Amino acid sequence: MAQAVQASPTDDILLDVTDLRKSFGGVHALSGVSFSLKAGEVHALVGENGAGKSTLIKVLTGVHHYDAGTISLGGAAFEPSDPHFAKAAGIQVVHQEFNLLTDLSVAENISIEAFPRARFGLLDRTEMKRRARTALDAIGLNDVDVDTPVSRLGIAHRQLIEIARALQTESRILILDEPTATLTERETSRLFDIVAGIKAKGVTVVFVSHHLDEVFAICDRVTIFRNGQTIATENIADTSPEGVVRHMVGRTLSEQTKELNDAICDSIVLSVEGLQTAASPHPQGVSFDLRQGEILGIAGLVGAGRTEVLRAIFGADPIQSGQISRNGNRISISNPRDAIAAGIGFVTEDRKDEGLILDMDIAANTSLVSIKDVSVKGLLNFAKERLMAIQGGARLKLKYGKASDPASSLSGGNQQKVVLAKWLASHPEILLLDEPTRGVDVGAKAEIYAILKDLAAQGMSMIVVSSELPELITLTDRLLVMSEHKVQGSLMPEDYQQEAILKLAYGQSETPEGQNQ
Amino acid sequence: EDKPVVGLVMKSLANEFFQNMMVGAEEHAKMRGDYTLIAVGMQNETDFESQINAVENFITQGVDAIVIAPADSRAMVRPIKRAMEAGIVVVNFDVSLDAAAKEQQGIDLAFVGPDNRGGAKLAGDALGQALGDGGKIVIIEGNPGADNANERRLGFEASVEEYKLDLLDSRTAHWETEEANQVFSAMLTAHPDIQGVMAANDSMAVGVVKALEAAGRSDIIVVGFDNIPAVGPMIADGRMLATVDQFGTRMAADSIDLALEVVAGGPALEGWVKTEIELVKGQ
Amino acid sequence: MKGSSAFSVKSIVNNAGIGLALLLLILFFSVASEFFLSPNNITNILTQITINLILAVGMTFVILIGGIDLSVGSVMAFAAVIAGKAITLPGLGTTELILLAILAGLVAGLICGLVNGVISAYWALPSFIITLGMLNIARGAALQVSGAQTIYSFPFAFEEFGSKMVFGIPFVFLLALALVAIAWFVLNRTVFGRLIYAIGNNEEAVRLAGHPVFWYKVAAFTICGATAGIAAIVYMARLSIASPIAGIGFELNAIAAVIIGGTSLAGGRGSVIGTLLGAFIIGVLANGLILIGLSDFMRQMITGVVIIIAVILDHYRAKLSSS
Amino acid sequence: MKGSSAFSVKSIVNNAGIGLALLLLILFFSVASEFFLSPNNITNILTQITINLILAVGMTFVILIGGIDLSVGSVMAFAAVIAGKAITLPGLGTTELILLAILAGLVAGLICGLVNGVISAYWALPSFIITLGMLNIARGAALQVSGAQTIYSFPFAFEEFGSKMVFGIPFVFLLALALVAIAWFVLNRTVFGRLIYAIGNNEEAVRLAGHPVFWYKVAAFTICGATAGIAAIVYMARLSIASPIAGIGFELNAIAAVIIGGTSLAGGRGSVIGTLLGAFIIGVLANGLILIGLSDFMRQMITGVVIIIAVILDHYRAKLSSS
Ligand SMILES: Nc1ncnc2c1ncn2[C@@H]1O[C@H](COP(=O)(O)OP(=O)(O)OP(=O)(O)O)[C@@H](O)[C@H]1O
Ligand SMILES: Nc1ncnc2c1ncn2[C@@H]1O[C@H](COP(=O)(O)OP(=O)(O)OP(=O)(O)O)[C@@H](O)[C@H]1O
Ligand SMILES: [Mg+2]
Ligand SMILES: [Mg+2]
Repeated sequence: MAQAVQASPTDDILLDVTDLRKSFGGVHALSGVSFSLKAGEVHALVGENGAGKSTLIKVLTGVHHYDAGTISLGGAAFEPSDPHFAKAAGIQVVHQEFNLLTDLSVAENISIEAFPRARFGLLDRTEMKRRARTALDAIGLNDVDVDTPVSRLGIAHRQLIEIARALQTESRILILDEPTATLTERETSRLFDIVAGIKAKGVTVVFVSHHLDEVFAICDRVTIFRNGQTIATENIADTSPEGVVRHMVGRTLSEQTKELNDAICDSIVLSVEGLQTAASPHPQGVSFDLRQGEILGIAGLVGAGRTEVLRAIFGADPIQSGQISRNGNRISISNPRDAIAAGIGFVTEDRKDEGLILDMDIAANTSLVSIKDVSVKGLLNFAKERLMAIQGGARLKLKYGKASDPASSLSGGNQQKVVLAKWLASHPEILLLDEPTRGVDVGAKAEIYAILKDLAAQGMSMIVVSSELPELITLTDRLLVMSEHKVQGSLMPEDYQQEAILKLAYGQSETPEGQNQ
Repeated sequence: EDKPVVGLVMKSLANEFFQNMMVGAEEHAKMRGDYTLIAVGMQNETDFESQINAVENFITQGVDAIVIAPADSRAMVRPIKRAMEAGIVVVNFDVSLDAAAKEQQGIDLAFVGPDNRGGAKLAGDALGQALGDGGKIVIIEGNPGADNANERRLGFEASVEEYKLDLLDSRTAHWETEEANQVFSAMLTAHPDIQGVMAANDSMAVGVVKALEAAGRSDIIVVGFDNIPAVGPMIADGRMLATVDQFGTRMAADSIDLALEVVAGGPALEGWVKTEIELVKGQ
Repeated sequence: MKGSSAFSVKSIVNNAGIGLALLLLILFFSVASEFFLSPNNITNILTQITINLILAVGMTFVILIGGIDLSVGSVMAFAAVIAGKAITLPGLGTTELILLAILAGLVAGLICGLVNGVISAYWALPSFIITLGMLNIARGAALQVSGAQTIYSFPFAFEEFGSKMVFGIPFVFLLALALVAIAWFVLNRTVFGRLIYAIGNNEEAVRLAGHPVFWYKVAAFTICGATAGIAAIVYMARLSIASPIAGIGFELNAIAAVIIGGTSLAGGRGSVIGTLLGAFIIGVLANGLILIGLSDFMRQMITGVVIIIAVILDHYRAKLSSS
Repeated sequence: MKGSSAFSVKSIVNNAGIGLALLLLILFFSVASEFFLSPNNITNILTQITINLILAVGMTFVILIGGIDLSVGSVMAFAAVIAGKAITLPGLGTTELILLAILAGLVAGLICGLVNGVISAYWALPSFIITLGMLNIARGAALQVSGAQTIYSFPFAFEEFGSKMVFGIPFVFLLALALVAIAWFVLNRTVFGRLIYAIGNNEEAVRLAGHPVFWYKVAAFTICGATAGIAAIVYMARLSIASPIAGIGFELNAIAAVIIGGTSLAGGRGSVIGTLLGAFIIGVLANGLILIGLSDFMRQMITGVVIIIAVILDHYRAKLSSS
């Protein structure tokens, strides 16, 4: 983690927001938000899922129009009417949900806001690629070719490209909405170095995160949201993580403790041997066993191939070679249907493209996998479906209006909870989770951990891929560390130390090859 | 093989009138046995390009004669000129090339075919006689812009003039049964006092007859054009008064005969070689 | 938001946004022509929209999954020719003939739809091209089978069902309405319908939820083919002929009804109630413009203008109702 | 992967995936007919695909932004009628007349495209419906302006340009090829072109990046209208007439060329090189099937089958080349 940045903000107020209000139909997303940005500071926005952080950002950047309140920028009234207006005023943003052009190349995505033009409106491609290369190198993506179409990249790479794009343009204010949700330590610390760099140049940064350690590492001040209102703004130096959480949720959270799971049976429910996919370069493939009631974690750096393994097991992508056994019997999984029939569920990392049907309502999303449970002879039972959604929502502390609201109206973290609810409702025996708490707030995260542990205690087995080491450390009973598409090592809870995990993740072998099980 | 090759350029063979004509030509070719027939149709009524393409393809293949029913009396003049310049005998049948266009391109070409306008007038006259002075009628036109649609409309209008009929409305139904049915239903609503209908082809006449049946009107007289088999029963039982037969089955075959005579060294055709038309009426 | 889940009455009204434009049209024509609201003319309109409505119901399924079917007009002609051949077979009783013809037409349409669906879903090919291919195949086949001849002379009982009236409403229109009702029920109340919407919205998410996307897509195209078969039967009964060149351009009308009705060409959003209203807009417009005595060419231009204005109006209504 | 960024020769080859199907077609016809590869016939094919190719180039822009333009056939007829009226004006010199006609046709097409673009982009309405409206408006206007009469008798110099040959290649085809080259350049080398792709990919993202999406969409439709104007001029020069009923159904052929060429109807993916090959497939097929002497109905059926097989083949080629 990057060291705290020296506080050097001035006391000039750059942006001032007072009593801002915004509602969507009956939902009051912002009901009285006031905060101010001092020129040159790094300012954190924190709050539970659905508290209104992203909505504020969308208002400031001209995506949404606000209902009431005042905004002033540099002392003058500021009414951002569209994204272009806000950009022209020097506000750059990385939104929480991706806005990439997946069929275009990385270089084009990075330059989209201001393509380098030669004469006559021609695109200066050499310059475009050069800029993209520089931008990628700056953010540590040395291994990504600028000509690659974005559709070939995993979710973390996409996030980094969004950030690289925002950094392309000189700006007065840079807003980052949960930029670290999918990043591993390596990328996060690189991002923090960059933030420190631009701060030194006098740029003001707004930073949204559910990771308070990050907030305390790089921010000067923090504004806390609750239910569409700003509760307090505090100097980081004068507060503590506990204090911030208390403001956020209105109470203190109990410390997460690591308890050993004694419900793990010896029976192996899933065994993977020599699993190879189109992308994996190693002939020996990936092998491991999963026992009943066990929560197996997979750690690794971005692009290490973790998602690949889960997708292959679930039949989402074709397997090149290798065997999968369920309860000791070899099974063949050629599509997700087979996997679900074998009692396997899969929470995907990309909720927008793979997880949710954004236009459909929350209830329909929740019941998508277990639609048989809410229907009789092909006829839907809406009451039952609603109940499923409400129960699933309550369990995961979902913040929503009605079960019949479309999933697109939910905040990012709440959308993630709907994806979880969908798979929990299907009662799988084995659940594969890829970045399960991406964008979920501290409080809800704790609830989710508790639920998952409880399910494990009841005999459900899980494989958790996560970029957050603390998550893997609290949640898992065993940890595989992957690097370069192969399993680099396997750790038991007693050996969980950041250093050891990172060492493996960087490809420095600790356990000899072939002893990964 | 040194049999002469005849390229036959038809209009849309999806139209049963031309389909029957083509079958007639094919049987004719089999019967005579002394020439090779290559026949090409087009995709639809307004697909002028494919006729031009066909003529161009025939020039490429070096056929001895091209026998063509032009989709457009003006568009086909230039390709036909090119064919003639390539030494191919060309016979124009069914629809006459536009005289002014021919003059402009400096070609002289005879026409073998029926008189569409005269035929329509036969049908129109039959209706005029049945209704008498001041009879209220409507016209269902063919595709606007198509030559034979134009000719038939003019023929109908001549009858209207001659018999002092009262033309209430005149609309296109693009040669189609379903559209004629819809268009005529609405016309009938707007003009409940219609006494007679002139349809530019029988497919549309069928649509009109069905509309009359649906409206429970048996007092309105319908005439058509083409004499397709489907109107046979309608004429027999009086649901239609008359239609016009152009003896299309023979038209292409006769034109081929004429072309082969020229290929064999006979004199070039001249003027308008009129083919037979006949009014078909019930008893 | 044009919600995909048209459950409540309110959401039906919302889905059916184009209703306002339809109302204005009807109002205008009632004032402009004394005949427009006459029982006879209403019967005409209902009869005339029947075939387009039937085709549009099937088309709604295909468009909801994000596909398109350009072949319905040709398939209708092919089904009509097949049914026409069946109904004019010698040596069978009238009832048998009629049943046989209905079955033959339905099966012919259904098979064409099945082929469309299997090819476009199996290879994940653009249905625009596949059904354009089928448009040519079915039309060629219709012409080949019939020798380009119009088939006619059907049993009287069969023709009668085309002009039968029930409580002053054409029976064939009631049939079409029944199809709308069934489609509405299937799309809104069944698992099948739910997944049709879901696939149009996010196919990958549905696949990852373990549903056999392939079969749902095939089913949508097959339903569309089957409605083309039904349309063929109605066409035959109504006009007493089976013409191999029937239905040219019908696909555009059917698609227009669906889209004017608010269903998104991208899939996933829309409703069959909207389709019903869309078909009415097209039918009322065609009928009314003749009644007020516009010339053919003006009529064509005004049809274009009104269609555009209708969707613009719908846009504003949707905006109002969402705020 | 049909990459949108057609920079390298390799990626052009990849984009042009349908090339394999085209090659097989050409091979087959060369063997099946001695005339197929004759210089004369090649000239014929080139002339014959010219108009469809010109329309398809404009259509590529519209489809790339995720739209569709059903009006190109009608707009072409309308532009032809306007240009025809202009070129037959009395009292002007030949050169003036020709220039005036070209200008008039181009502007007429361009304005129709502009209207399509402004309406569909401003109100965010489905371009399918807006251009269907324009299809009717332009056709009605063409018939009205011309009084349903074919306009003819153009200056000789004008007609000559329709049949002029340059190095044995029809001049009009070279013109179309030049349009393809320009379109390729614009789409791949200019900022404008990349934003066209970007909008088709993710309109919202482009909007969030601060670009005036509205104007880019309007531009795409306007380009499409302008190519319909150019097609009208070529049509007139080739056929020596301006017919108000020309171009019926041309929109489907143009769209087919674009989609067979691998451009996605959903927008954002594809290339104008693919469009060129798509137009060739359609043209070669039409020409070759006549040469081998198939009956009309068989020809229509086989056309459908070959179109389907071509896209299936392309699917496998794309798969092979991506692995
Ligand atoms: N387009 C929309 N339509 C309807 N409701 C919306 C819309 N966008 C946001 N909301 C609602 O506004 C509230 C605030 O959402 P917002 O996205 O600002 O939360 P957030 O603080 O960013 O949460 P998270 O941490 O989960 O990202 C939520 O209740 C959400 O459901
Ligand atoms: N160096 C690379 N260059 C290009 N593509 C890569 C690279 N590494 C991985 N990929 C691809 O990018 C995707 C990301 O890999 P994957 O998602 O399996 O890794 P991950 O460990 O889950 O990382 P992430 O956190 O990005 O999801 C995969 O499709 C993989 O094939
Ligand atoms: Mg948020
Ligand atoms: Mg991953």
